[in-house]
Amino acid sequence: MVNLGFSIGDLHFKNPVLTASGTFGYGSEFDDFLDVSRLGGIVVKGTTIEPREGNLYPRMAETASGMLNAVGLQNKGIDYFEKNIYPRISGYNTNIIVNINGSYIDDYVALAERINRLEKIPAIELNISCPNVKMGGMAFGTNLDSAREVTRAVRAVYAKKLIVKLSPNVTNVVDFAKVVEEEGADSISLINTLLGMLVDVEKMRPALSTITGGLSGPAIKPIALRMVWQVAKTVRIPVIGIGGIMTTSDALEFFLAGASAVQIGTASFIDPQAPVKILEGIENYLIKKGFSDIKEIIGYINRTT
Amino acid sequence: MVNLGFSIGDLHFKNPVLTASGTFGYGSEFDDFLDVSRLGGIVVKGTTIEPREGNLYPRMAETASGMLNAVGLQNKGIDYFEKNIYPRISGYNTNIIVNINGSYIDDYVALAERINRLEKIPAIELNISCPNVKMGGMAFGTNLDSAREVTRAVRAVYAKKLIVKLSPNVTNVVDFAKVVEEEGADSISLINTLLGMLVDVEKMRPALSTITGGLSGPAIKPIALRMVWQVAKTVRIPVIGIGGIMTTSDALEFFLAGASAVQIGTASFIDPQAPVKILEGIENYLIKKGFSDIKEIIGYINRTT
Amino acid sequence: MAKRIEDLKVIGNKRLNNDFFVLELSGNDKIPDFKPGQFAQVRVDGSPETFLRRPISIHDVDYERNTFKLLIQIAGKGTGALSKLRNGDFLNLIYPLGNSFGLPVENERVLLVGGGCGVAPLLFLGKYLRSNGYIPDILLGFRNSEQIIEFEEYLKIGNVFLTTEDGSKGEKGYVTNHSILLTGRYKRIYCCGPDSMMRAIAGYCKKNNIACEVSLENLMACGIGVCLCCIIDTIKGNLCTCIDGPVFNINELKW
Amino acid sequence: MAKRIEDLKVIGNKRLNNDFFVLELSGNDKIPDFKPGQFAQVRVDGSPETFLRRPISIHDVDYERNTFKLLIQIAGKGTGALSKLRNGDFLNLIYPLGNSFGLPVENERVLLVGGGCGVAPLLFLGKYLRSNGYIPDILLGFRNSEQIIEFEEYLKIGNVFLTTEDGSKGEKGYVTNHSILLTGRYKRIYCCGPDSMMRAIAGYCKKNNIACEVSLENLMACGIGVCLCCIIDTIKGNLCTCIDGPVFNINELKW
Ligand SMILES: Cc1cc2nc3c(=O)[nH]c(=O)nc-3n(C[C@H](O)[C@H](O)[C@H](O)COP(=O)(O)OP(=O)(O)OC[C@H]3O[C@@H](n4cnc5c(N)ncnc54)[C@H](O)[C@@H]3O)c2cc1C
Ligand SMILES: Cc1cc2nc3c(=O)[nH]c(=O)nc-3n(C[C@H](O)[C@H](O)[C@H](O)COP(=O)(O)OP(=O)(O)OC[C@H]3O[C@@H](n4cnc5c(N)ncnc54)[C@H](O)[C@@H]3O)c2cc1C
Ligand SMILES: Cc1cc2nc3c(=O)[nH]c(=O)nc-3n(C[C@H](O)[C@H](O)[C@H](O)COP(=O)(O)O)c2cc1C
Ligand SMILES: Cc1cc2nc3c(=O)[nH]c(=O)nc-3n(C[C@H](O)[C@H](O)[C@H](O)COP(=O)(O)O)c2cc1C
Ligand code: FES
Ligand code: FES
Repeated sequence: MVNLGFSIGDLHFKNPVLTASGTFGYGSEFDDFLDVSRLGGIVVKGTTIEPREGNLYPRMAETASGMLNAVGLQNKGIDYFEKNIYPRISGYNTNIIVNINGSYIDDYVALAERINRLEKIPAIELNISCPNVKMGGMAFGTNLDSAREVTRAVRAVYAKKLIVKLSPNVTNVVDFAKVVEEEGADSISLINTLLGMLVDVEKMRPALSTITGGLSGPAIKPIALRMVWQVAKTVRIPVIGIGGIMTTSDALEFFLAGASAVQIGTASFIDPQAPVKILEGIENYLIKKGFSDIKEIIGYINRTT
Repeated sequence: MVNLGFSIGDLHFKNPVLTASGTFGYGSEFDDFLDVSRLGGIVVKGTTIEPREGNLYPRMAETASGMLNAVGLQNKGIDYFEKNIYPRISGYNTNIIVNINGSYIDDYVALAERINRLEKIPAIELNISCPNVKMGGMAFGTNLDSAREVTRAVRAVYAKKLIVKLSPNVTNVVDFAKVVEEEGADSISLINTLLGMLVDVEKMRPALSTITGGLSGPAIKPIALRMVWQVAKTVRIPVIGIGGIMTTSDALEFFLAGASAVQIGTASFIDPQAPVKILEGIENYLIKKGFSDIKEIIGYINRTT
Repeated sequence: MAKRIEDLKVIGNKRLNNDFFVLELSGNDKIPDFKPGQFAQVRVDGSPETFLRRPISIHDVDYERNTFKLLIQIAGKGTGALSKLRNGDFLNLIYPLGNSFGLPVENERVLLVGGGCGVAPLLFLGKYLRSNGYIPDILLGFRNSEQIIEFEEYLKIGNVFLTTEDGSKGEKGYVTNHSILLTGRYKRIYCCGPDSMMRAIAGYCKKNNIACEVSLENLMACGIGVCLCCIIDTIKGNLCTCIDGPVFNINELKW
Repeated sequence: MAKRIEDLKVIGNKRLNNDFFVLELSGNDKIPDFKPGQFAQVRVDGSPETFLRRPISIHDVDYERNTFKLLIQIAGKGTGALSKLRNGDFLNLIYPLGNSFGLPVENERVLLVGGGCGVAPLLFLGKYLRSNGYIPDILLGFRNSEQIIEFEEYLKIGNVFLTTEDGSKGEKGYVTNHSILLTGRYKRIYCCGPDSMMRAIAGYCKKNNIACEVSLENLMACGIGVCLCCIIDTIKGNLCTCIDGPVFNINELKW
């Protein structure tokens, strides 16, 4: 048997395959396709204090090996989550992580305080990298001072595991990783989507109502992998790799580059069973290569180069 | 007849389809496939003062809808260019632009001075965005002060048209555009490649000898388009759009977003006739849509949104 | 009904005209009990530019032979690639997805209105209504007589009325101008087609107090209610066309 | 010779075994005068993961029928997709590319050595040598007897010697261990195969003062000398395998 587990501090994950926020709903949408409890964890939809309707339609466009989205954090707010969703999903035998968002630092703090009280939520993912909202979001994740401030403020009120999700739309992602580590983040996840756009040439107008949106899917994998490698070399806390992971091989690239875990995003739209298939594939790879613990391959490429 | 011409100051281009540096050699490599003189311009291979061997093999890896390269500015140096290549290519009836590179500002200045003397070279493209060299390159293009300094220094010695090629690996590309415009650039071209990487999962090592390389091709088009749109809205000098242009439709997206011209890069590897096909396609589109001058569609989406 | 992901075998690919073709699919397992209006998310393999699945309605179902059909209009890269499938090829589907058309109230006279690739769900809906004791009338709009498809199939369900834009068959003009709408005999209309057509029909129905359901064709990424890309602004706020739809009562919409 | 970009028609796709197949192609125009060692850059359509062209050697040429063949090993996504081509499909090629093997000096006794998909250019090279008055010997290495392909074709050219790794046919071991190399009779060796094999043969040739050319299979993007991705470190500095090669005299290489 191969050991696939990993930990953020004293929080144990039975395996390193999680699902990415905004791409896996609250998990239950996938009940027909896979056993959610087999996953290492699920990061639920981006949540805000107040309910949000998000951006206008059209919010989506297909690109070469990827897609743009401009959902803009549509969600029913933390009250609804706590009352209606939390009871439904807390039965899953996996780590449920809430992705939190706000326009102001106070929003993040208030949300973190609320979620701190939810027994079955062992961690939050602080989203300072959403490119699709006018206020907050990526603005926090592309300015070092703001990133520091919001992490510090949330850390002060949140006792469980704090994962900070970084934006790729920066000159030097390592600087941001260092700052959030310094401020007490327990883990770093990256990348969120890259800011992109598409024009409808026939209609002569932008494909998205918001003009720009977030690029995800295999197209961004090389960039995600590079950033994960850079960050994992630098920080001591576990790094969760995200970006364009469609196959076992994609996921393995991230582990070999230094990620302790991965999140599967857009892939779930194309194959709702992707997270489980990738999980099985990782196990088979380790067996074939003669490893008994996934930790043996984490950051492996740094040893040989 | 449709007018396809565009100008950088008093330098006229007969049409807005150029080829991107490092992807079209010196033009003559394509003589079997198309009439180079039909193009609006060709930007020749990245050139340095001294001859360079570039990085070790392997320098290339395929990615989803894209490729990584880590060529590292292999070229025979300016002496060789002047003696052996310049005489051969200066017969083309198109604007020949030299892409210049250096490790230090003095290198750029020396190169610009040399090329200023070459009668048939009406413009240079200042490459401050090469991600594949240890010194210089992208370092200039990801730091505002350096970008300013090198542009200023080159401007001081170079009398003809100065195009500055920006890096996409920055938080805010508009800041860089403004700085180089302030320092007297006549035009801005973007984007150069995005820093990415790939791991060979079977061999458990990076696919490139340099670990990271530059990502090009359709995968990056949404990012390139977004940056071109942002920059074109801000500066008054003409913007040349580059990144993942494979088809007529791709090129048109850039014009509609505000580019005055485009450069075709990686596409020429897949279809060496791509630049000419795109040129013809643009003309057909304008006729079909009832425009008589390409200028009518430049930045069109800003009018309707 | 449980959603599934499955490789189905292509056992027929019939070209109807330049634009339309019908794929017939059969699976190893028993096909599900489809409801009219449901759709499948179709994976387009072998087309470098189709990253996302394509939503396609269930067009016709044959429970005895354990097969069903998709009627597809070649709109671009994905549908173009699907048109080239050959017998024996496999197609990966996530299905059945979405809600469905509601049954009429007893004795209501019913009209199905369709145009373009919007006719796709109407055949199955028509058969479904018939098997539930309703004999709907059907009004179809096409560009010209050459575009008319599967006319005989609809004749098996009820009276069929036609419009063509050039008047080459049936009444000239758009479905919304057809004279049967002036009779005022219909108490319920099911409509599927281009946005402009559905909006026109919805306007007509609202003015005349006719119950009306439309099937929307919003852009979709996931098809299962997680990406929130396919939303439509309704009186209940943003709803997902993939799970709260694709069928909506026009009174819900802000049209 | 002018390079061209052309859609060629697939007129044959013969599966040789699990790993290898031969595509036969014909064009509308007269095929060019190929030189042995040249290759084509093949566009793989319909595979979402093959962005770049795939370099494939010219395997056999029939000027009378105006056709030529590619021998391809299924190595991954691109070659896998090519293996599914059917007669009548079209394949887009940029060709002919690269330099070629040099002719031997008069009366030199010549050996062709190949392994894996490296055998591809050797058949055309062998025929070319024959038509120029040379009768080369041929040494081929395979994993086991089931992997042996086109044996009869090579017999038409000259004496054929075999090694298999499991000894199931010919001598057991690698080509470099074959006893004919001990005879010392060859003055010139042409070699194509896995890197390790070519390096071993090159070492043997250097030690024994045998003229030797190898055909390299570096990763390529453009195939026409502009991307500088396919370089090999030589005594003249970095050269491009696509235009300065793929054939190199081992004395040029820094092996
Ligand atoms: C619930 C639902 C059911 C549908 N049922 C059918 C059906 O039964 N038969 C049928 O032929 N079509 C149906 N469609 C439309 C079909 O999904 C699109 O035509 C198809 O996705 C286009 O893909 P493509 O790759 O061929 O075109 P692309 O190359 O992606 O685009 C070509 C054109 O089609 C438009 N388009 C792309 N996606 C959609 C979409 N989801 N809806 C509408 N237009 C789109 C694009 O904007 C573009 O103008 C349905 C759509 C939905 C949402
Ligand atoms: C000049 C030249 C001539 C060639 N002639 C032939 C031939 O006649 N018949 C034949 O079967 N093959 C030939 N090859 C090798 C062939 O190009 C590769 O096997 C092919 O590109 C793999 O593509 P793929 O999509 O199937 O594999 P991928 O999925 O891209 O990769 C699968 C494996 O193949 C390796 N690979 C990818 N590209 C190349 C490459 N250019 N060279 C070697 N290995 C590669 C990858 O590293 C990987 O390990 C030649 C290569 C060159 C450079
Ligand atoms: C439709 C959609 C919605 C998303 N919503 C969120 C979100 O609410 N919060 C967040 O942190 N990331 C969100 N993301 C980003 C993903 O979690 C992930 O970081 C990104 O898509 C890159 O991974 P991928 O390429 O595997 O999809 C969203 C992505 C998509 C495609
Ligand atoms: C193999 C290769 C070599 C390149 N060399 C250079 C170079 O020397 N100078 C430069 O400014 N850009 C260079 N580029 C970047 C391209 O000019 C272009 O900016 C980039 O590839 C994005 O465009 P594309 O997606 O159309 O290829 C190179 C790109 C590739 C793929
Ligand atoms: S398509 Fe994803 S929510 Fe409807
Ligand atoms: S493959 Fe591009 S230079 Fe050889």
